[in-house]
Amino acid sequence: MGNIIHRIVRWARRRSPWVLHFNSGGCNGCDIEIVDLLTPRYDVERVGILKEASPRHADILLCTGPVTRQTRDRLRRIYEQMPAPKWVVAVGTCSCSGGIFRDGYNVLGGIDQVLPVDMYVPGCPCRPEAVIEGLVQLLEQVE
Amino acid sequence: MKLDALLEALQEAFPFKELNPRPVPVGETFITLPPDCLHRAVGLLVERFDLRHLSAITGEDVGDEIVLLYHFWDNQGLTLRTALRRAEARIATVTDLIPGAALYEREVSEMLGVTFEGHPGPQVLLLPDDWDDEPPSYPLRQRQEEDS
Amino acid sequence: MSRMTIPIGPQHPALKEPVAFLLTVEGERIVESALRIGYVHRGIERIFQRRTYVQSVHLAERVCGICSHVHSTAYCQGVEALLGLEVPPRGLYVRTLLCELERVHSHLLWLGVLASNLGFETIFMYTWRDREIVLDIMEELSGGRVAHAVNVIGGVRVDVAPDQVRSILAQLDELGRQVEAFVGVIEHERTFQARTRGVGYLSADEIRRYCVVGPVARASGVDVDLRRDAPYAVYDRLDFRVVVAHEGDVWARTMVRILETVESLSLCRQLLVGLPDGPLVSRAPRRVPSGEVVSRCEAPRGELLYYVRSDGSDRPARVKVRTPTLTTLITLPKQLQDVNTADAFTVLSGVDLCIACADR
Amino acid sequence: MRDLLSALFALFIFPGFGFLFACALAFQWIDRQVTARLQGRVGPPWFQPLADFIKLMAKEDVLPHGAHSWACAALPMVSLAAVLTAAMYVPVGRRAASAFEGDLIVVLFLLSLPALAYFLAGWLSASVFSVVGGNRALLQYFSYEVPFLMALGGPAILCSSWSVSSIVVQQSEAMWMVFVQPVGFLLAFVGLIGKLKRSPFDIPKAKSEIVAGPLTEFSGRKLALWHLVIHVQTVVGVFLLTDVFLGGGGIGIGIELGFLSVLVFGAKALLILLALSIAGALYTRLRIDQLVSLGWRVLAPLALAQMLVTIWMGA
Repeated sequence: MGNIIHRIVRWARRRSPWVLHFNSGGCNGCDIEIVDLLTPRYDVERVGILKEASPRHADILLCTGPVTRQTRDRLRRIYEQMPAPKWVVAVGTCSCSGGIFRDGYNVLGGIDQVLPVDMYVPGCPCRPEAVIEGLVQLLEQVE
Repeated sequence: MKLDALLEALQEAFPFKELNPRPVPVGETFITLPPDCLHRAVGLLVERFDLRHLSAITGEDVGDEIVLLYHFWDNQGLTLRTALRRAEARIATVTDLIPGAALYEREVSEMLGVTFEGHPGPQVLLLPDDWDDEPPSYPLRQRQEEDS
Repeated sequence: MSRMTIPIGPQHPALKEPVAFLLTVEGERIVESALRIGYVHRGIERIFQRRTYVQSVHLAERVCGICSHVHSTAYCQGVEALLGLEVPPRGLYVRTLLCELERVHSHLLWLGVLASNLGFETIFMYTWRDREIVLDIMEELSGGRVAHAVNVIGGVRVDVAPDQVRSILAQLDELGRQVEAFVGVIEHERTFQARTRGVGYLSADEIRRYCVVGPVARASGVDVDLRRDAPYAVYDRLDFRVVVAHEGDVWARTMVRILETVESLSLCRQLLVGLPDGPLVSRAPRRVPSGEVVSRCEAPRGELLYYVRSDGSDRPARVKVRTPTLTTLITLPKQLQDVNTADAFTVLSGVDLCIACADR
Repeated sequence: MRDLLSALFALFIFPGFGFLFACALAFQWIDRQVTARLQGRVGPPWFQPLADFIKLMAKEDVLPHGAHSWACAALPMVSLAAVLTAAMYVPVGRRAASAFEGDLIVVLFLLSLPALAYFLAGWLSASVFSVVGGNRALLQYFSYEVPFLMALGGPAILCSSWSVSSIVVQQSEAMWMVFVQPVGFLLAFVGLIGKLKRSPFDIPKAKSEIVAGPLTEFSGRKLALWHLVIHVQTVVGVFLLTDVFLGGGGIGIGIELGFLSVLVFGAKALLILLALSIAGALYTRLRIDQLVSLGWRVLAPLALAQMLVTIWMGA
C-alpha cells in the first residue's frame, strides 16, 4: 500500500512541476527565454509546468544570472520560503559559474555559492529548448 | 544648437579661463572648465540656450585627478569637462538646474567618491547598503586595482 | 484611512528582473513610493577595464539581454571612430538591419509584458508568438536568438545571402500583418483603454526637466530620435517617420511603440532591398590610439550613450555606459504619486524598465 | 437498506462528492485547455489537474510566522464543506435529492461563504499581498453579489418558487428562462465571473499585482483545498446557471429523457463553461474601482429594472 502511494506521489510530482523564476543579477537574456517557455511555441503547460508567482506555491526555483551581493539574502529567503520537496535549477552560464561577470566586484559567482543546485543549464543565453531539457532531466531524477 | 554663439557666451562669462574647445568623435565638442565655474556654466546653457538635455555624467579617475564629463545633447553633443583634485573631490550639484541629473550624480558619487554639494538625496544608487564604508572604497577609483 | 506599505520586489511576478519598490498606500491609493535599484549591478564598467577591445564587444552585449545588439553597436561605433576606421557599406546595412529587428523584438516583448501585467494574457501570448518570427530571422542571420554577436570592431561578421533576403522579406510581411492586428486591438479594445488612458501622465516639460529619452519622451510630444537627429550607421539613407504622440500616458506610449514597430518593419525591408555589395568588415588593429569618443545610438528604449577613452593600449581605459532606463527611472515617483495600486504595475510596465541596463 | 444505500450513493458518488470532485477536475482541465487553445497553445494533458492536486497534497505545509494557524487550516475546510453542501440542492439533470422549497436561497448563501472565508484567509495569513487581496475580495463581493442575487431572483419570482428543482421543472413546461430573461442571464453570468474571481474580474488574486492575493502564503494541502474549493465552486455555479436559466436537463416541452437528461445537462453546462473561458481570454483585467462602479452603476440598476419588470409581469 505504502509503495503504491509512493508511486502515485512520484507520478504527480513528475507531472506537475511549478516553477518560480528569480533573476539574481542576470542580463535579461535568459529571463526572456524563460518567459518564452510559457508562450505558444514552447508552451510548457503541456508538460504541466506552470510559472507561479509565490515561492510558497513553487516546486522548482529557476535562477538566472550570477548572484550579486544585493540579491544573495533574498535568494536564500525565497529558497527557505518554498515548501519541500524543492529543487534549484541554475539557468544560463553566469548562473552556473558567474560567467562573464565572475570577476565583477559586486558578483559572488554562480548560484551554487548560495544554494544547493540540482541542475545546471549552461548557455549564454540558454535556449528555451535547453531549459526544457534541463527540467525534464531533473524530473526524471525526482523520487 | 548654435555652437559658436554658445562658446562665445561661455567665454564672455568666464573671460580669464581657457575653454579649449576641441572636437571629439562622434560629433561632440569638449569644453574644459574649472570646477568652480561649472555650475554657472550649466546655468548659462540651460537658461540662455535652453540646453536642458544632460545625457550623462561620466566620472573617471585619471590618477591625481578625477575628471567629470557632463555630456549635453541638442542635435549635437557638447561635453563640459572638469577636473577635481583627488584629495578634495567636491563639486556643486546641478540638480537644481537639471533635476534629471540626480541619478547620474549619485552614481558618480558612489563609484568615485565625489561629493556633490547640495544634492537632495545622496544615497547609494547601485551599490549594496552594506558596501564597506570603512575605509571608504570606491569601485572605479584606480588605487583599488593596485591593492587587490 | 490607515496606511500600509507594500513591498514590490525584488522577486515579484510582474518584474522579470529584481528591483524593489516600496509603495505606501492608503486603501488602494499610493501616497508615497520609494525605489531601490542595484540588484543587478555587476560592475560592468569596471570589468570593461580588464578586457581587451575585442573582448569588450562580447561584454557590451551582456549589459542587457533585450537590446544587446545596440549596446555592441554603440560600443563598436565608438571604437571605430577612435581608430578612424571606415566600415564598409554592406557591413553598416547588416548592422542597422539587426538594430531594427531588435527594436521590433523589444517592442513586441514589451507589449506582451504590459498586457500580461494588465491581466490580458491572450495578447501576451499572441505578441510573444509573433515575436518568435523576429527571433527566427535573427537566429537565421546570426545563430543567436537573443545575443547575436554580430558586431565586430570594423563591421559585422555575418552576411545576408540573396535567398535569405527573400525568405526574410516574406517573414516580415507575415509579421507586419500581425502587428497591424495589434494596432487595432490597442486602438479599439475598451477594457485595455480603461486601464491605460490617463495613467502615468508626464508632460513635455517634465520630460525635458528629467532628461527622459526614447518612446516615453516621444509619447509626451517631445520629438527626439537620434536616428533622425544625429544619423549613425545608414539611417541617413533610409526613409522613416518618427512617431510622436501627445497624450503622455501609458496608452500613448503603447501607440508610439507599436507604430514604431511598423516603421521598423518598413526600415528592415528598405535595408534588405537596398543591401549594397561589397565586404562586410574592415580590418581593425588591436591597439587603439589614445583619444576619447562619445557614441550615441537610439536603442529601443531611447538614447544610449557610450563614452570610451583609450590610453593607447589594447584595453579601454574607461568605458561609460548610460542606458535609457536610467533616465526613465527618475520619473517613477512622480508617475506613481496618487495612482491606484493596480495602476502602479501599468506605470512600471509603461516606461519599459530594463533593470539590467540601468544597474549594469 | 436500499434507501440507505442509494442515499449514501447520492451523497458520495453521484451526484455527491465523487462526482463533484471529478467534475471539478474535468472543468479545470477544459477551462485550461480552452484558454490555451484560444491563446494558440496546446494546453495541459487531461490528468493535469489530478497530478497538481496530488502533488500539492504531498507537499510540505508551511505557514509564515504570525499567521493564524488553525484559522488558516479551518477556512478552506469550511469553504469546501459549504460549496459541497450547496451542490446537494442543485439538480444535475434530475431532481436534486434533498430539494425543498427555498433551497435557492440556501445555495446562494452557501456559495457566498467561500468569498468571506477568502477574505478572512487574506487577513489572517500575515502577508501584505494577502491583506490587499482580501480587501479587494470583499469589495468585489459587494459589487457582484447584489446583481447576482437579483438576477437569480427573477426566474424564482416568475416560477413563484424558490426551489432550484421546481424552477427546472417549470421550465420544462414553458420556455427557458434565458429567453424570458436574457438580461437576467447576462447579469448572472457576469456576477458568476466575479464570484469565481475569474479573468477579467480576477482582481483579488491578480498575479502581476499582488502575487496570488489571499492565497500567497498558503502551500501544500491547504493550497490544494483552496484550489478545490474554487473549482467546485465553479462547477456548482455553472450548474446553478444551467438549472435556473437553461432549463436543467430538459430539452423542451414535456419530453421525458430519463437518464439522458444528465448528458443534456452536461452539454449545457459545458456551454456556460466555454463562455466563461472565452470571456476570460478576451478582456483586460479591470481595476477594483472600475469593477465597483460597473457593479453599482450598470449591473445593479439593470438587475433592479429587470426585477421590477418581472414583478410587474408576474402581477
